[in-house]
Amino acid sequence: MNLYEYMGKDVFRKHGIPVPDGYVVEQESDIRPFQKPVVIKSQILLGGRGKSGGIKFAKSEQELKDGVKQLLGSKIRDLAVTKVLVEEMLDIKKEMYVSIALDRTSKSPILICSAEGGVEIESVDHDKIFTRIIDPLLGYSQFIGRDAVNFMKLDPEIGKQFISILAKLYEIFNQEDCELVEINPLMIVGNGKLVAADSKMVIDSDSLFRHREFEVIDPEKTPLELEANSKGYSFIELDGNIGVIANGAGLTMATLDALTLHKGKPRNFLDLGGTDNSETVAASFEFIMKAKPKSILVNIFGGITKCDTVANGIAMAKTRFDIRQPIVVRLSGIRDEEGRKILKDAGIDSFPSMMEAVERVVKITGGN
Amino acid sequence: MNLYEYMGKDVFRKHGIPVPDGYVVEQESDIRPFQKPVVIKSQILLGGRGKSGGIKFAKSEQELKDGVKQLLGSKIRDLAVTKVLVEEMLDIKKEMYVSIALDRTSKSPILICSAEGGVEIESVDHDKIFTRIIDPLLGYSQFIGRDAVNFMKLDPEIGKQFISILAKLYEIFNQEDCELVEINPLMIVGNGKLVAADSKMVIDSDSLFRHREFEVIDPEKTPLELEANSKGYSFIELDGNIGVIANGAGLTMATLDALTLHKGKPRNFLDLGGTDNSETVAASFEFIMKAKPKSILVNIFGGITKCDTVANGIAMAKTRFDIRQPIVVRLSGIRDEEGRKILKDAGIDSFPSMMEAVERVVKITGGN
Amino acid sequence: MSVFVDRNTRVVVQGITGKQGSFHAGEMLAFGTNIVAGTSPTKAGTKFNDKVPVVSSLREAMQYEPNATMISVAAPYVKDAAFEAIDAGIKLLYILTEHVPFHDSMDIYHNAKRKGIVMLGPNGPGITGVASQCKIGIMPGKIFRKGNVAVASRSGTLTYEIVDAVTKSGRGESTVIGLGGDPVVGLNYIDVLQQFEKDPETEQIVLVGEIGGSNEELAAAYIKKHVKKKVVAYITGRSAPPGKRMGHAGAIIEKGVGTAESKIKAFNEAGVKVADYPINVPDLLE
Amino acid sequence: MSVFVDRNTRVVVQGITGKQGSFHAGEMLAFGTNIVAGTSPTKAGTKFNDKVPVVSSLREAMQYEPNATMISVAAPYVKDAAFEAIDAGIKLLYILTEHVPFHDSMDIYHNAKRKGIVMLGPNGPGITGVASQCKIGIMPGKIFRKGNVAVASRSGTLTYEIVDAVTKSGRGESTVIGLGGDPVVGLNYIDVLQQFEKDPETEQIVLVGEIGGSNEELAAAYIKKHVKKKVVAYITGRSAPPGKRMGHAGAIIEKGVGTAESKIKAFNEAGVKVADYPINVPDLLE
Repeated sequence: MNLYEYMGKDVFRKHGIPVPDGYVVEQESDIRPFQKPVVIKSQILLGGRGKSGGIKFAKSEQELKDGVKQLLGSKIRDLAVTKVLVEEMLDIKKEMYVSIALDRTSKSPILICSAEGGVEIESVDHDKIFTRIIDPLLGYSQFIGRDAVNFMKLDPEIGKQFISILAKLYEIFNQEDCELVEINPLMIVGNGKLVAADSKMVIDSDSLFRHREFEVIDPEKTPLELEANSKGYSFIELDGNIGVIANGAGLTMATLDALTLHKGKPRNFLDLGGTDNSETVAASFEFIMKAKPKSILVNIFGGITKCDTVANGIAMAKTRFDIRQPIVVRLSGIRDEEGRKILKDAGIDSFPSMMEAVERVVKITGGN
Repeated sequence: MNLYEYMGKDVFRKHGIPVPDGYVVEQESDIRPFQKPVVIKSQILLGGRGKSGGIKFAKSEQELKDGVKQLLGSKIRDLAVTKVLVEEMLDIKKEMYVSIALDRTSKSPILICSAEGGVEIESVDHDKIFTRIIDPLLGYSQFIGRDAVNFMKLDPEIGKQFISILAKLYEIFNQEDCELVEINPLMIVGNGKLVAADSKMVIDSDSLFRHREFEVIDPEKTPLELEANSKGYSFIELDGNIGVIANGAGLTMATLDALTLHKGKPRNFLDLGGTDNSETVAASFEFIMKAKPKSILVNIFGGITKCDTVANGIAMAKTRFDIRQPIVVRLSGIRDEEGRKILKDAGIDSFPSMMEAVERVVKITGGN
Repeated sequence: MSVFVDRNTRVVVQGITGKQGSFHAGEMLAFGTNIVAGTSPTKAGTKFNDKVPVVSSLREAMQYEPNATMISVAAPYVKDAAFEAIDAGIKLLYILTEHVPFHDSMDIYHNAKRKGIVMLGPNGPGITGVASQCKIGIMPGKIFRKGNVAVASRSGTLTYEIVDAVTKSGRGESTVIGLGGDPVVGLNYIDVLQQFEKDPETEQIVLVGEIGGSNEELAAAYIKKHVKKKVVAYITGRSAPPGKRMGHAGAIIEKGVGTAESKIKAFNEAGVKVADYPINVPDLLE
Repeated sequence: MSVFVDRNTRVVVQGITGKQGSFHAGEMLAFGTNIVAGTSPTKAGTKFNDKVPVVSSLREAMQYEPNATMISVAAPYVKDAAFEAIDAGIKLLYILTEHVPFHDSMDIYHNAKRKGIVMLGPNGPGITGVASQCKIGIMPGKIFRKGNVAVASRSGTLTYEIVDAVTKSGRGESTVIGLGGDPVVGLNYIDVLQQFEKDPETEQIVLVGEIGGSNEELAAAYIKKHVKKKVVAYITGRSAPPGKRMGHAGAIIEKGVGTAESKIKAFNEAGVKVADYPINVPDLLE
């Protein structure tokens, strides 16, 4: 889950990483008296806010008020601006880059930094990027920082600050359950101090039970996705016309792939996960129905999720939501025969083979 | 280095382990108005304070004042009481024991606990003591606490508090660089809560550079020992008449052993450590001279400490402190020949063999 | 014998009386798995299925000499249970639970590794040693038949789908391993390819991959250099939009990394044929 | 060849330009040790003794392919330097520094162990492989002669004393190891006894112990069971008063544990003769 810039900076502040003086404005009355030139930054989860008009500068009280008024409530590339961050304007001497992320292959944190920042790290020359996998049982130790500083050829005073920031960044990565914590740009300002001019933090959403403070609404999700997620379904809207329910992320993806290869167009991704509860299955149709598909494909291979449980859930849903669209079901695995019998009794077609079911639903739906 | 009870309890409080309400009194004016029955505990580093009269109880303002007056400034088994801890009297239901210490063999922390506390753990039946080596890379994890609670057959509510205290105790052991952190007794009081009624903490003195708050004067040391230690010498007073200087703890101990086996009586242990500085050697004689020995044995096997450096130091000391007592020196190892030449020039006898030097100094000193 | 598990595998189930734990422990017993004990904080002293002793802690369970564990406790308690198993000297650690914070998985993985412990999962279907009749995990037992095809997969149900197709094609399986769908899991493809390559029971290998990360690409490079046995693959997520987590926390295309195209290309370059549909996997086998 | 070190041992000195580091690096070179590089935060780019390249970090030093390190930095920085060496893949770690907090030593030890790294020290004189002319540490080089006596000790100068006596008795040494005088050190007697027992160069073993802890007692029990070679010992601290730390942080008799009497008794029961004076050790040898 992505944190907004201002939230990331709150975390930085808590752990002692220097950030610019600033405050959040949600309504005009939050604006504080103008004292020095400021930058007004839309709080949206989008790279390149500046180019899209999401950042304003103000050198007077009036410009500050105007800037906030223009941004608050506006939409930037479809994202509504509900908060802006008003921050002191920095005297930029140099922009650098630093991040710690998960390296999946080594199953370890990886430090990435460069003396060139302020742009996407992907666009920086490879030979100007320092990367180092951190052994999690050793943790961050100063020698890593020294190696980075040597590589980046920072002068000693800047190097010292940089090493101190690295230790705090690693602490944040671990204590806040980050997938990514990034400072870009990490600025050297006029007085020779390092300041985190922006923040990007991605928190492991599975860790939220120990980070209640981070529960924010993900703006990258549609209202229907948010609603389905809040009920525990892994649900993604797509732009086709065949509603899809399956169990297991891999099988659900494979179902979308198979539909696509057969020229079918999936309306959504809905993974029932490891449920074995008929009510959970039945209730999932609420989101399918709200997505208004032309047909519905349910693809189940029974493991944790047993086929008869699913069959009962589908039958319940058909009645409860008065489903008129054709439902094609594929059941295989644990208790599949029992499941197919239940569906037959409820007047719903089912197949043991995924391919048959996919072919059938594409045929019923027709080209559009 | 041992911490006083009140200091240990401050640490407990900081880490969230419940301790009795209380305050430290260094002079009568520190006494706070009497509110409820209290116990007045002498702050000395000694087991069995109670039996030696170091603990008083007070049920009135007058008893409190009298108790403090009696204890402050008194001596308990030779230890001066300069501080007392005034604490609420606890309603004792049960006394337990818990500690975490270093286990040298596994080079790991070891948890020791027992449902029977309030006495020295050595006197508790072995089959009533739970011990568990904690893998430092795994750290403390709840399963250890559950195993301890099962062993001790604590009821669930007490067990929950106990597990929570264990986690904090482990945190203290690590964060405060403890050799030992012990709660004895860990009390169950009237309302069913656990309270650390006493504290024993031994801090690694090599870690004090990161724990400035703990620098206390070790009451187990003599004034001369403290003075020598403050100058960087490892120095221990003994009750003989031969002053001893050697390099390396092992060799110094072996020198004492050899003197003792030859019926000589060492006056002290003085290890020069890894110095290679003549001034350091010379200055060490200050403490030998203050100890007024009948003779002096210097036993050096040159490694880090080079023999010529020591010889120069001894020559300097002889002049500086106008040493009249016989000095017997043994030099062997790096630059021993150079060293012996320097001593010869200064009119001091030296030997290449430790045994000869020991025999000579015992002979010179004579029986006492 | 199968890889990682065999007839000497003695399993303890941490959380045997929970809903998931009890259902799958029952299925495992039915498959032939030797479950020697289970733990439960509340039901110690009872017998599971009138047969398996239930005790209150893993330490106590060690009297039954387990060498493998299935962890089926709620996500916040997985790390503690896994550390308990590592500390007790268990040699194979399978975490059934979903939604384990990956920082916890990272801690578990590195501590397991230093003790030489094999870690499977979290959030995968486990391992089935078909010939040795040892199933640890949640794969439906009836889809298997003894044979020479080894399968490793990041997905659960998709694995069953493909195993089912392999079995129905008249072939059978040696060992089937679910690596887990999380960004941090205990085993990578390369770890299991090493085992499959030297396993006398295995003659052909199926890898089931999905979008996200670059472990399939690394596996392809490894196959090119080190694997003589026939390998075929299936990759899911071809139709997935970038930046969306497709159910598995690990299944996400980020900054162009982790696409199905990249993985399919890497496999093809390593001489590994990639099936278009799960059901076509058997067609690529010998 | 000696144990733990041999002619293929390539040493880096972390802190080669410090007072201790430079003196002992010079002595090591004179003994024949192959020092391939040194590190110094301030003098990178220079040559030590006109010969050994000095670089700013261990990572840089890895280009010279060291497999052992001597750490000679101030106590508060030892953990960082040791972690640097562990991370870089060094195989033998010797910590010369005194007064390292034992919690740091504990962290270093367990991380070294999981990587299969041998740790020596802190606060010991190091190791001298006499035949292989590889000395890592601070033992005075001229006391050694090639021979069949292996020595392991918790003390520094006392070791030299005894080695000197062994040499002067007409015998010689195979490998001499200083374990270190701290409560937590990398190697115990048992670790080195294992090596000595299988070392073809070693025929007799001297153990030098002192008060504190129970490692001598454990060594005695191990010798009884596993060591066929002749072992003799010397124990210091017989005259030490209880409760006092005799110079070494580890040398303290606490609650009756760690006395010289207990150690001497354990050795005698294991058939290990204990010398009364350091100089008598050779009399006990064959």
